[in-house]
Amino acid sequence: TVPATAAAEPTRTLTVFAAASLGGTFTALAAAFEAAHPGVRVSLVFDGSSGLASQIVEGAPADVFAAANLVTMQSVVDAGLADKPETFASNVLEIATAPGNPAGISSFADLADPGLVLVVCAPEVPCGAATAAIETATGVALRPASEENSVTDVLGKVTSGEADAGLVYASDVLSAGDAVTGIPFREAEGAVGEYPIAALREGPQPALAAAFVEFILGTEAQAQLAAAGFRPAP
Amino acid sequence: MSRRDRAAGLPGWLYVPAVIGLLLVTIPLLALVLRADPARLWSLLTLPSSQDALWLSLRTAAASTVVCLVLGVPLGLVFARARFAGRNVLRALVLVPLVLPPVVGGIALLYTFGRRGLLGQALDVAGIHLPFTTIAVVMAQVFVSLPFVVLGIEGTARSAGERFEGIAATLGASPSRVLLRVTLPLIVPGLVSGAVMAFARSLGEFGATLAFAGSLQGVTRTLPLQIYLVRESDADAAVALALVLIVLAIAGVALAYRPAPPRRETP
Amino acid sequence: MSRRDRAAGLPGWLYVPAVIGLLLVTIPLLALVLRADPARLWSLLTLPSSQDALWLSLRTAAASTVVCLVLGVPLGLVFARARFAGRNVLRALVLVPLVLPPVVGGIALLYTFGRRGLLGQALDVAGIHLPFTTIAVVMAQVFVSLPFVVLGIEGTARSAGERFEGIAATLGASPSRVLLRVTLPLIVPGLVSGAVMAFARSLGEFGATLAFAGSLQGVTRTLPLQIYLVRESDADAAVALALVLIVLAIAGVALAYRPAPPRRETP
Amino acid sequence: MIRLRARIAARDIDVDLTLDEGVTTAIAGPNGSGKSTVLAVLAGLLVPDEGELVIGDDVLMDAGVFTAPHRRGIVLMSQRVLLFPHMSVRENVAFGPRSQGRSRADARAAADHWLEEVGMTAFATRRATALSGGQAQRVALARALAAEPRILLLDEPFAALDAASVPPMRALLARELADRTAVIVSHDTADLEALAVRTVRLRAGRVTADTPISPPTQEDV
Amino acid sequence: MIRLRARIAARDIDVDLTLDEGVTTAIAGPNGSGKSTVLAVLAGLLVPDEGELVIGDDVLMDAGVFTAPHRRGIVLMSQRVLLFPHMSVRENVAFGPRSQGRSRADARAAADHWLEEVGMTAFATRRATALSGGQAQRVALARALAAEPRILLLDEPFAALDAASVPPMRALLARELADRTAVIVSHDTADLEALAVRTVRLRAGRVTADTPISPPTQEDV
Ligand SMILES: Nc1ncnc2c1ncn2[C@@H]1O[C@H](COP(=O)(O)OP(=O)(O)OP(=O)(O)O)[C@@H](O)[C@H]1O
Ligand SMILES: Nc1ncnc2c1ncn2[C@@H]1O[C@H](COP(=O)(O)OP(=O)(O)OP(=O)(O)O)[C@@H](O)[C@H]1O
Ligand SMILES: [Mg+2]
Ligand SMILES: [Mg+2]
Repeated sequence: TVPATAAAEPTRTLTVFAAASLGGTFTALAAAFEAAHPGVRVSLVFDGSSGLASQIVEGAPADVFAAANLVTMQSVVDAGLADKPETFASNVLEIATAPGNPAGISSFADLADPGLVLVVCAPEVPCGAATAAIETATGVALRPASEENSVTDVLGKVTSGEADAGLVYASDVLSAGDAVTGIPFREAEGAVGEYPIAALREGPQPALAAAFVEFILGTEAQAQLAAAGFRPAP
Repeated sequence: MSRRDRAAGLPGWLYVPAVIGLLLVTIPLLALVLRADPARLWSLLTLPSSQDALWLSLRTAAASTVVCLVLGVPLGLVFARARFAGRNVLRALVLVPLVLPPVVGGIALLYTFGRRGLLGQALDVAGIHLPFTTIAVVMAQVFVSLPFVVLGIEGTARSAGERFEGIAATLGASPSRVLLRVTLPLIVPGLVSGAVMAFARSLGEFGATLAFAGSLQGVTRTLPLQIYLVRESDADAAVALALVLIVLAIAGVALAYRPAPPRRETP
Repeated sequence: MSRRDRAAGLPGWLYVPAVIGLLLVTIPLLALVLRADPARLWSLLTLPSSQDALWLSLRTAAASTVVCLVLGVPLGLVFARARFAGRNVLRALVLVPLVLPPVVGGIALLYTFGRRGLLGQALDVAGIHLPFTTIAVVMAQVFVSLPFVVLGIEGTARSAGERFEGIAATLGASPSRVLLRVTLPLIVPGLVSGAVMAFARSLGEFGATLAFAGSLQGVTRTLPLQIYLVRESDADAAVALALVLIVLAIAGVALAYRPAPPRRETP
Repeated sequence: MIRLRARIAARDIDVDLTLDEGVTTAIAGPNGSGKSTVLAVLAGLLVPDEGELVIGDDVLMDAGVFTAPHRRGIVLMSQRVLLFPHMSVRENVAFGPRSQGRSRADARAAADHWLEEVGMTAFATRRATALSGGQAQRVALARALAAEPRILLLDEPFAALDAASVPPMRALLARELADRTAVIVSHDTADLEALAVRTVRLRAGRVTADTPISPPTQEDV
Repeated sequence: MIRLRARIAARDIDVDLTLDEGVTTAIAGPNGSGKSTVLAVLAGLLVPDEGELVIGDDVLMDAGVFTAPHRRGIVLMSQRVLLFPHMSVRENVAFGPRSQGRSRADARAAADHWLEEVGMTAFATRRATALSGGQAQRVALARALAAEPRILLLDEPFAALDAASVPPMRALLARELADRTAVIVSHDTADLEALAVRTVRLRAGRVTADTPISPPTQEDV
């Protein structure tokens, strides 16, 4: 049964491509956006930033792209499909351990303990690039058991008890809930990750896309991002 | 009848590797089941997103199984029967999707049917946009599943041999009739196992779908994509959803795949 | 000899779906090749990370093919020959890895052999740690590839029949001898195609490896994992690396998989 | 007149023979002399390295021509019985008529007629794999006759029959082969005398003799 | 003495017969009377619904006992020739001796001996699938004899042989079957007279007669 209002105001669908690590937060934000815009349905697609970028370049019908790093966003800009991306959030690394931190880790240097099973992100992905930057800055050489392709894979190893510690973003620690304990560390400030967002040129709903970008940059969304462990744009 | 079994005569030691193989597959499944929370399973199943994904998965996997049979059976038969130069290379090409990481397969499809793709540009002009549609899901599944059908059919057709086909031809049967009434019935075991493999592989397909079809609820987000998505935020929920897939697969395969009992001929 | 081909007698219309099937697989491969930059390919190949990944992939895929044959051939024969209750359900269980999204398969392995897993706790006490080792890579590959071997062997063994085995037994051959000298030689086509499928699937395995074994250069990062990783920063490089995998697979399959010509018997 | 010339190096066979139309010719010779090979070439199931086959004015095979088996109107009852294992006995026999476009009911009636002729009516619904050696051979004979071929090739059609069954089957064939072009291979000279007007003798893949036999009469049987 | 009792409902077979040790017994009867079935039960390739098989004091089969075929010392030369298609002719014949633990050289010598006896020496290295019907049957006979069984079962061993070859093969068998326990099925009464001392007659799966034949002499052949 179709509500009477639907006839007057046909449903419009806004398609948002967002980095996988934004999953939980953007799902909540999309609901808020839908509430503020009757007749709009936000369809979310989450994947690694680079996968989404290549789909956009190959013609995916996306309206908005929110990436987990600036380089990937630049590839979409270079393809002429977006201009003026805006950074809407940033993120710093934290150490994730089993609940209660049984290994008693308190600093970045502790991660170099050879008896510790450590997993990190590979340098090719944003969290791994940050890890590598901190290693260089501090001179601490980590010996990880695995360099994972994504934050999810790092968290998977920690929550299953396979690894004693992992390096992920603060927002990831928060979204993992009770499954891990997060340990912030001072050196993380040296490698802040930035999240850009842009409305896409060839998207089917340009006006709505612009509205969504504006919404994400607005105070309500920023508050929710902060609650999810993200920091404001630097 | 146990006496007959002893007459069938597999050596006893053969059961040692057989049971190890069985355990290697079944114990991890057991471990999954033990970790899953039945209460969550139910609440997950009642979510519209799960139901959309499940329904989409069943529809697309069924469609791609049909397409795989329609295209793969002829191709397997051609490889088995026709003699032509370059056959080994062509066969190797057909097997490539097996070896390709599925996401690369998806990229290849995007490079072919995407807006800037090899055929996509022409299709675009004709107003046909395949990527990010349900059809793209089926295409991705067919791409990764077709080799199983081709290989299975070729093998069965070879071992069935051509003797009966020759006799049928002398009785006046045209090639089409020989195919439909003799060849296909004789390779039914290969058809069934090919269909089962294609259906199972399609049901589990993830990487190529994500890359080529994207992940839109109700349109292209099949159950494996849903599992992947859920896993980002909640690994336990992902496992519970995967169990749905497993139960589905076991039920389907146990029902569909009942090979005929062996013919008992007097020697 | 073209005359003989006409005698082999496939109906002409059969080539239509066969060619469509062939194109569906080969055009995307062509699209990949066209996008790749040969110069980059060479420079990528000379990177130590690529070479490590390539070499690790070849070693682990070869090892898992052997394991798949050692475990899968007996299991397939048991399914084909032995009659016991619950066979259909067991067979369906063995097929589950086909349908499982590989990453869930990896999680299942972690739940089994991980430090806190079903068997892993006992293994841990014995000082055996499987995750993050090359052995874990092989286990993940075996888990996803075994079903192909089992299904292929069962099908071929069924269609080969038991007549020759009975005759061999009356000549005094023990079950082991019948197996080695009669059954196995008669199912060579199934063995070869099972091995090819297992090798190809192992070479392309990604999700289960990542979830169970992790990703460390030279130890657990196989070529597909390397491709994924490279893709995060450079999609073109990933395609170029995938081409290496394709060339490897085509070469391997074209060389290994040369089915025997059909026997030409006078009817 | 039918002229066959065929050379197959792999089998050391090089034959050149003629068959008369409208009568039955016997092919005789020791084991391995090439009898089954000649029949397979006639039926189009084996392509010689080089050769020709001409029936009347009709060139079925030569350097550039090859008529497919199903267009020849030549039916082979082969030495190995080869009933279709996935069909019932009746479906096996009805296969020829069905293939020639006859209706389902028609083909079934034909099958039942020929099963009756060979005494296998009681087995019509049996799976073709669940027969004794002699029963299977009768069904194969019925299947070949039901196809009503222009030329009928019979390779040892009685080899598996019990002694008491041979005379009635021979009588059946004598009746059916009258006025038909046929070739029969048999090791039993009684068969040849009862059924054929001429014998072509093979040895080691070569024709060694071509001798007339007195025409069969009903009394011989 | 050998006692066989077997009931197979699906084939409407219910036989109860005895065979003497050290001599050859013939089993005769029309097509479909159960001859091949009886041999398959003796060899252990077919398990009856109910029955027993006792050789001397040795119970090979009854309600709770089943001796596997390879432990019976009973070799079946079946009606369908069934040479191992993946082996050469020589390997086929050597298979029995090798299975009984004889050395490779020994088995090869035995194979060559028996191939010589059946006149197939020239074909030793040929693939077993590339033989004519009669050639294949000779090889099957050689394979059965080379296994030197305690009991030899022969199902229509001469069905595919040319007329000239039957007498020498019959003579070979007469020599080899002397003092051996054997069962022969044949539609040719000349075979039975030459080789067997007794005939068990079957009809519709039941034993109808059990009659002695005058013992074979060399002159008969
Ligand atoms: N597939 C094959 N490859 C090579 N040679 C073969 C093949 N089949 C048969 N031959 C040989 O060709 C010759 C002719 O065989 P064919 O079957 O025509 O003999 P035949 O006259 O029918 O004998 P039989 O009376 O034993 O049936 C034989 O010497 C045989 O060994
Ligand atoms: N697989 C089967 N299933 C059911 N019945 C069968 C099967 N095989 C044979 N029979 C039947 O069992 C009976 C005995 O067959 P068997 O092969 O023993 O006969 P036979 O005496 O050897 O005949 P022949 O002289 O024709 O070889 C026949 O009536 C036959 O139809
Ligand atoms: Mg012949
Ligand atoms: Mg018989």
